Amino acid sequence: MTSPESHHGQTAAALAAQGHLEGAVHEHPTWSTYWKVATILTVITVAEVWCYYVPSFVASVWFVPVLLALSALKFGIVVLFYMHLKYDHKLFRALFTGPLIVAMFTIVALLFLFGKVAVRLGLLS
Amino acid sequence: MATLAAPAFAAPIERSDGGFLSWLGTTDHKRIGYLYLFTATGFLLWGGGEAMLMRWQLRAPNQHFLSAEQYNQLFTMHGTTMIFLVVMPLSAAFFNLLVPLQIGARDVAFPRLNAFSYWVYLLGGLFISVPIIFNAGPNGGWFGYAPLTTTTYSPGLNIDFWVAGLQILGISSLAAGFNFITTIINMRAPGMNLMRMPMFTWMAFVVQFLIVLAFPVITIALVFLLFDRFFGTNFYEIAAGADPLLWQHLFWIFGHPEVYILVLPAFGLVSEVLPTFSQKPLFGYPVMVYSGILIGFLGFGVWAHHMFAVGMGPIADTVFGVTTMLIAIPTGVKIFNWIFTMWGGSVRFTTASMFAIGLVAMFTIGGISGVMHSSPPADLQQTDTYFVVAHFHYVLFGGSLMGLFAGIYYYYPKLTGHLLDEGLGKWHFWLNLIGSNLAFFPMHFSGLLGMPRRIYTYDANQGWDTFNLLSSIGAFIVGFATLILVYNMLVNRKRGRLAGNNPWGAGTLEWSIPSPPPVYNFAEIPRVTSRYPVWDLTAPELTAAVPHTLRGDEMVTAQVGGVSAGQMSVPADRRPAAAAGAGLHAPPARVPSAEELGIPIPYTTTKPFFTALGIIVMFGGLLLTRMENKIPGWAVLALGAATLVGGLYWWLTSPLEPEHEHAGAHGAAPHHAHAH
Amino acid sequence: MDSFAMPDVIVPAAGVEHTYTTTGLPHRKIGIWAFIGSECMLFASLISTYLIYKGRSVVGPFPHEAWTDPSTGHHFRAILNIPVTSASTFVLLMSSLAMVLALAAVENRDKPKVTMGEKILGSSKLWLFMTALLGTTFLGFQAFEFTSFVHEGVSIRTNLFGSSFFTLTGFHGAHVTAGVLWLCTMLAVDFKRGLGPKDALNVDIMALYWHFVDVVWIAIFTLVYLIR
Amino acid sequence: MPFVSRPRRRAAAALMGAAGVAVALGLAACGVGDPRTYPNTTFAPHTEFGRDIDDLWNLLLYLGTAVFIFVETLLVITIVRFRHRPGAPRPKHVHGNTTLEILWTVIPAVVLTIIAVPTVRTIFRTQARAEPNALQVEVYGHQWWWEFRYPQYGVTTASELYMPTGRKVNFALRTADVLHSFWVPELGGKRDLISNHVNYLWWTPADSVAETAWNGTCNEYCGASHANMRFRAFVVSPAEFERWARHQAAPAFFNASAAAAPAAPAAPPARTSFGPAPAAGPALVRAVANVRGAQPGKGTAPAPGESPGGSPGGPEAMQVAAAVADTGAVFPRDRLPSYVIPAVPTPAQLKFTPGLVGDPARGQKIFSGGLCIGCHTIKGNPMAAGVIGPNLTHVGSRYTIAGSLYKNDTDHLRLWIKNARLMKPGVTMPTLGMGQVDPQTGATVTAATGGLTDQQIADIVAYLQALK
Repeated sequence: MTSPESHHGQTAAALAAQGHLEGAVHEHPTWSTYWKVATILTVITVAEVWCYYVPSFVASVWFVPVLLALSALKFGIVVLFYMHLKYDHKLFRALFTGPLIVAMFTIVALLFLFGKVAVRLGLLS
Repeated sequence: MATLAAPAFAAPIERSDGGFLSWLGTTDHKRIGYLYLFTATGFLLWGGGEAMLMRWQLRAPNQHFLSAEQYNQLFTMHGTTMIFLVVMPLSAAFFNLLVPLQIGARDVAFPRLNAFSYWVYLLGGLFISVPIIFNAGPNGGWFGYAPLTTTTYSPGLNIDFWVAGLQILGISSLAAGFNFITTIINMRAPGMNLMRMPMFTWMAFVVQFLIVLAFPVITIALVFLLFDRFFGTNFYEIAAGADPLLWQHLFWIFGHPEVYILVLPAFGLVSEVLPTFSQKPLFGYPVMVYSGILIGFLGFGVWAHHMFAVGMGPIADTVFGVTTMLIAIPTGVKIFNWIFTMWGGSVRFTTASMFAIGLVAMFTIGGISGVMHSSPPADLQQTDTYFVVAHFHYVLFGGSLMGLFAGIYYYYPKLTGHLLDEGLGKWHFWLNLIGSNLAFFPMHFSGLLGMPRRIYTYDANQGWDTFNLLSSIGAFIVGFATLILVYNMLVNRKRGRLAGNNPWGAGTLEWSIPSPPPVYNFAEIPRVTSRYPVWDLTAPELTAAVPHTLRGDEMVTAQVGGVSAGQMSVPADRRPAAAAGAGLHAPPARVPSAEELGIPIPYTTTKPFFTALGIIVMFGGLLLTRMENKIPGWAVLALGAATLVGGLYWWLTSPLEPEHEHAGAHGAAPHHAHAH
Repeated sequence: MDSFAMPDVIVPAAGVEHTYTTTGLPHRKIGIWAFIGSECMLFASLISTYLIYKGRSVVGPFPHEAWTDPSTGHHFRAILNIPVTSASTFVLLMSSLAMVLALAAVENRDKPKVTMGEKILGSSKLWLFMTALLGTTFLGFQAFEFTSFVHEGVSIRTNLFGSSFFTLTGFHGAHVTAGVLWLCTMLAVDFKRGLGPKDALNVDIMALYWHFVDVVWIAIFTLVYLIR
Repeated sequence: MPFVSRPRRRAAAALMGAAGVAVALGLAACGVGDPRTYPNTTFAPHTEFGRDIDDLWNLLLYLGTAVFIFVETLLVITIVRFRHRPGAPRPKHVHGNTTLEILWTVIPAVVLTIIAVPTVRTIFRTQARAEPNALQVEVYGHQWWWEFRYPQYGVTTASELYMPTGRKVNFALRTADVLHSFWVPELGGKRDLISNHVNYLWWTPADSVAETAWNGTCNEYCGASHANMRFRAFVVSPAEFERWARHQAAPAFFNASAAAAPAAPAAPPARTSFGPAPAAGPALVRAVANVRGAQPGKGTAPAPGESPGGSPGGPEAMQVAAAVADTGAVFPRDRLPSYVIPAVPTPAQLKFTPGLVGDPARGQKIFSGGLCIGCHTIKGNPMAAGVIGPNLTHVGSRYTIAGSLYKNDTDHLRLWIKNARLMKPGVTMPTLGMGQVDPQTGATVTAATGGLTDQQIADIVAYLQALK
């Protein structure tokens, strides 16, 4: 049998020939990226809590959308940088975003269904 | 050309080696598939027996063969058993047996996790099934609607067994789901592109995603119910302002994908059987793939069609009605593609193909009645009547089970090396077809003529007597037919005619290796050139139009670990048409062992079994805490937790298989899945 | 090539051995991502339930509003403690930072480290420890929160808010606890034999789990605590 | 050649089988709209709601049958025509046909659109708000019986629903315990009763159906006796309905002036209100008991027609009540369809002493002094104000008891009181017959637990039957 090295090499070659390694580029973010991300996350968190303590903002129509957007931003940053989805194989992106979409859809649908019940009863009674 | 997987007509490996402990500790996907198959068949008899008792009660009005309580436990357990302990595990049997063989792998990605799934299933199945013997069986329906299932209305242990049992079974399905997702993504042989995967593997792939996305939802719904029952939370407590629709929505967010979890594997099996017995590739393969994915995806957007009568309002009714109708389109596409697979073919009527054709015919009826209650106003006259019972029995019996029966007749020789008896098989098929139609077709009428579901008795003079009598007669015919199947399976397990590698002249990868396959499946990982690689070899002139890379574009290395793996031989009578249905008695030839070939095989280990046992003991302890004296309960719970943690620790810290002969490769390739 | 006209078996793939994987990716990393996808649905169900039951409790206390019990006259203030939770949120975010640094340190163990900064950043033991410590701190905050809530009159049995709140945050807390135990095991291995690039996969999988638990908290913090 | 004939025989058998199914289907289909044979049929709707659904159903049935015949025929043709013939060449490998595949995607889509459009229109039409002047009926589901309240008439009754023809009936559906589902197949689609929700459903019984009765059922599994949770729906002319309602609204007395009724309706409510009674519960029982304690002397039984107190109809209603006590302001017995008369047998082991004659006056005393009043209300008997069980005002005017499980006659009523739990599994109504074994608890009923002798039961039955 051939040596492990050449085996590995052959396998990789065979894979590359089929385009399997496409998207599997494994460039890692650097330490400084991690620190920058942490700073951004902290800033966003501070902004969120600050929003909470501004009564006029809490009362405005923007309160909920802004908070949702900020938390989605944080969510995305952690997933992309700390969980390396930005750099990792596209397969992982698919494995995560697919279920995430179904989950978000389910939450939204459920909230619609339960909110809707109250409205409908109001119409009918 | 020298390297061979194995000789064509190896003598079947008789599974006498190792005895009980080898089964308890097996991590071989084929053996686990075997265990799944026979356990699920046992539960099929159990759940079928429950149906027989119910049909005896309902054969005529105002019968008292069963009490209300007994009947309610029976219909609850009939549903629970058939869904969670029969159809899902029968599908799991085929996932286990077939997925690695069809994609050219030596096992699943996590063999021990696979064993764990099976043991959790077996023990959880016993946990949930046995109480009915003691008249303490679950009695809230398989759907378990709150608040009936809360302690206010169901104070006994009945519902506790159900809640805990379903949690346990969910663990089994989820573990298997992660396992097969990884297996199918990552263990396909070179050349096995996604669009070359056999349709069964494709449907299995879709189903695993449905499982891992749907089961967490029922897990949470059950956790709420468990907390309500054991810790006094308020999730379904009406006085606290709870909304019973929360349970219904969570349940059906799981429950509808579950329907596709039950039926897609059968679709996959039929998509294997029909091409083989038509001697023609599956018609419209890409469309079949996309329709399967679409069914799975849309399956998450239709759940509330189980709830058209709860008063969701016109907008929700409209949305869910329309999405439900949409799902009929990919389903219809599948039906037509199956028919056109046979069109222009050379259709041989073996038991397997007859069951597959039976699925096409019966599922069509279930699909049409499904469209009938996708229309919410029409559904208001149909829901919770026997019309719905008729509908889902056409889907789950005429669909899932007939597909799985087709799979059993088709793949039993691959699993055991022995063919099932075709004569008995045809008795089974015809009795099954006649019996199931006699049982389920009249239910359309009894339902639309006003008979509610889940009633243990009905009054005379309601116009339901004849239909119920017909249903009962049909049910007993089906029961008898099922006994024929089980007899056939048991008798021919070791004594049936020898199958040979490819008794049906099929085209997919699993038929290129001996039956039963050697423990390592493939002596060398094969290179796949098309959707029907075996047909590429046996009838290259016919497969020219199949999208595939040409054979011979690949360097062919010589020996397997320096061992001659056997001889190639293609007897003239091995051409599929001639071989059909004829058991081929082959001269015994030796299949080289894994050691000879230098293939590492996972150790036999009972750690997954004990880990699974720990989970069951934990839930048993939880139920014991309902006693006056809570100490024994908590003690048993702690014992179970200790077994679980200990089992897991030893499992995760012990190696899966002997170090590979190229141990050095591990360091170089850290991605090799070594643990599990 | 032998003498038979028609080959019997599929052509084996050249040079493909036992450790072959289709994508070149490790099994377990695919497995953990599938698991994380599944967990999305788990927490989606929990979060949906909390939001559906928000404002439906028939008795207080309530998360964001004060409440006076009409039968006893007892006054309850709004239950949620935003400053404390903001702090614990920050702690969990920082634990994610420590986690990525730990992974980087494991992956780069064999790289030469010269400066003090490089040595600190390259210490997997330090960052694993920090992650576990911050995780434990988060759990401490949660224990404080739970006990003070119970003290103030909300338990898991009190009302729909109590049931859904404690179950949601409790499930999250259980995930953090499992993560801390995992981290401690990994730390023990690090102390025993040192973690290097060949362990990077194991640490990576643990890190993915840990970050996922963090992003779930990001959602919970906004949806449960901040949005009134 | 035997090898050829086998598949052909099988194909022929398959065709014969399919034809047989089709014939059976056709024969059965001819009769399913006939309510005489199939009294709970959904194919002969009698309301606009039912007709809307039936129109949709016909569309679904015709399209569904067409698809069924098309697909199954295609399937049979395929397997017959392309069956394996020995010696035939291997078939050509065809992988697909884009045109065909588009075709069988588009055609079902068109068919579904044909279904979807009327579906959506029907959804919005049938779920529109009911007219404000509709007859309001509040439906309460209980384990395992139905309570119907008519707030516009001050009527509360159980198991028997009366509706006038030609007037829209708006049901407000609530449950007192677990989920139920309200269904009269002949009238329209069902609607679930959901805890902490109120659901609505409306329909208008057509003019053409005056004076008939149908069966109703519970369709959501609700526990042990789910199968026994039935009711009767009577459709009568508007005039008859008014008579019935006024009669039901009036207090109920038995026609026995000689009997010293201990509790005259001394303080009847000024307006017969059937407000949120379930919440009142035991407090109401106590209140009634106090009333009796405060007015011990007023024991004169009012003569028929003289009953004091008010009802929505005032004195006029009282006269009606008096009149109908004998004439029966209820659905005429001789016109009852056979299918609404329960044929449920009583448990064989449950026997009643033959030959006993009940005394309604004694029965009223036993009723008013026993366990009965803890659960049952009788307007006209201020002692009886329980709200757990069915309202028994005018129970004598009903045709069925126990969730329409049994006929409301002397024999069934006696056995019911003697051991209800043996007659209907799981019920709250306790086993009361002396010496009877309670099937739920296994305990034997004694005097200490409130057991009743057969004579006492006969008396109670006489009293209840007098409450026409």
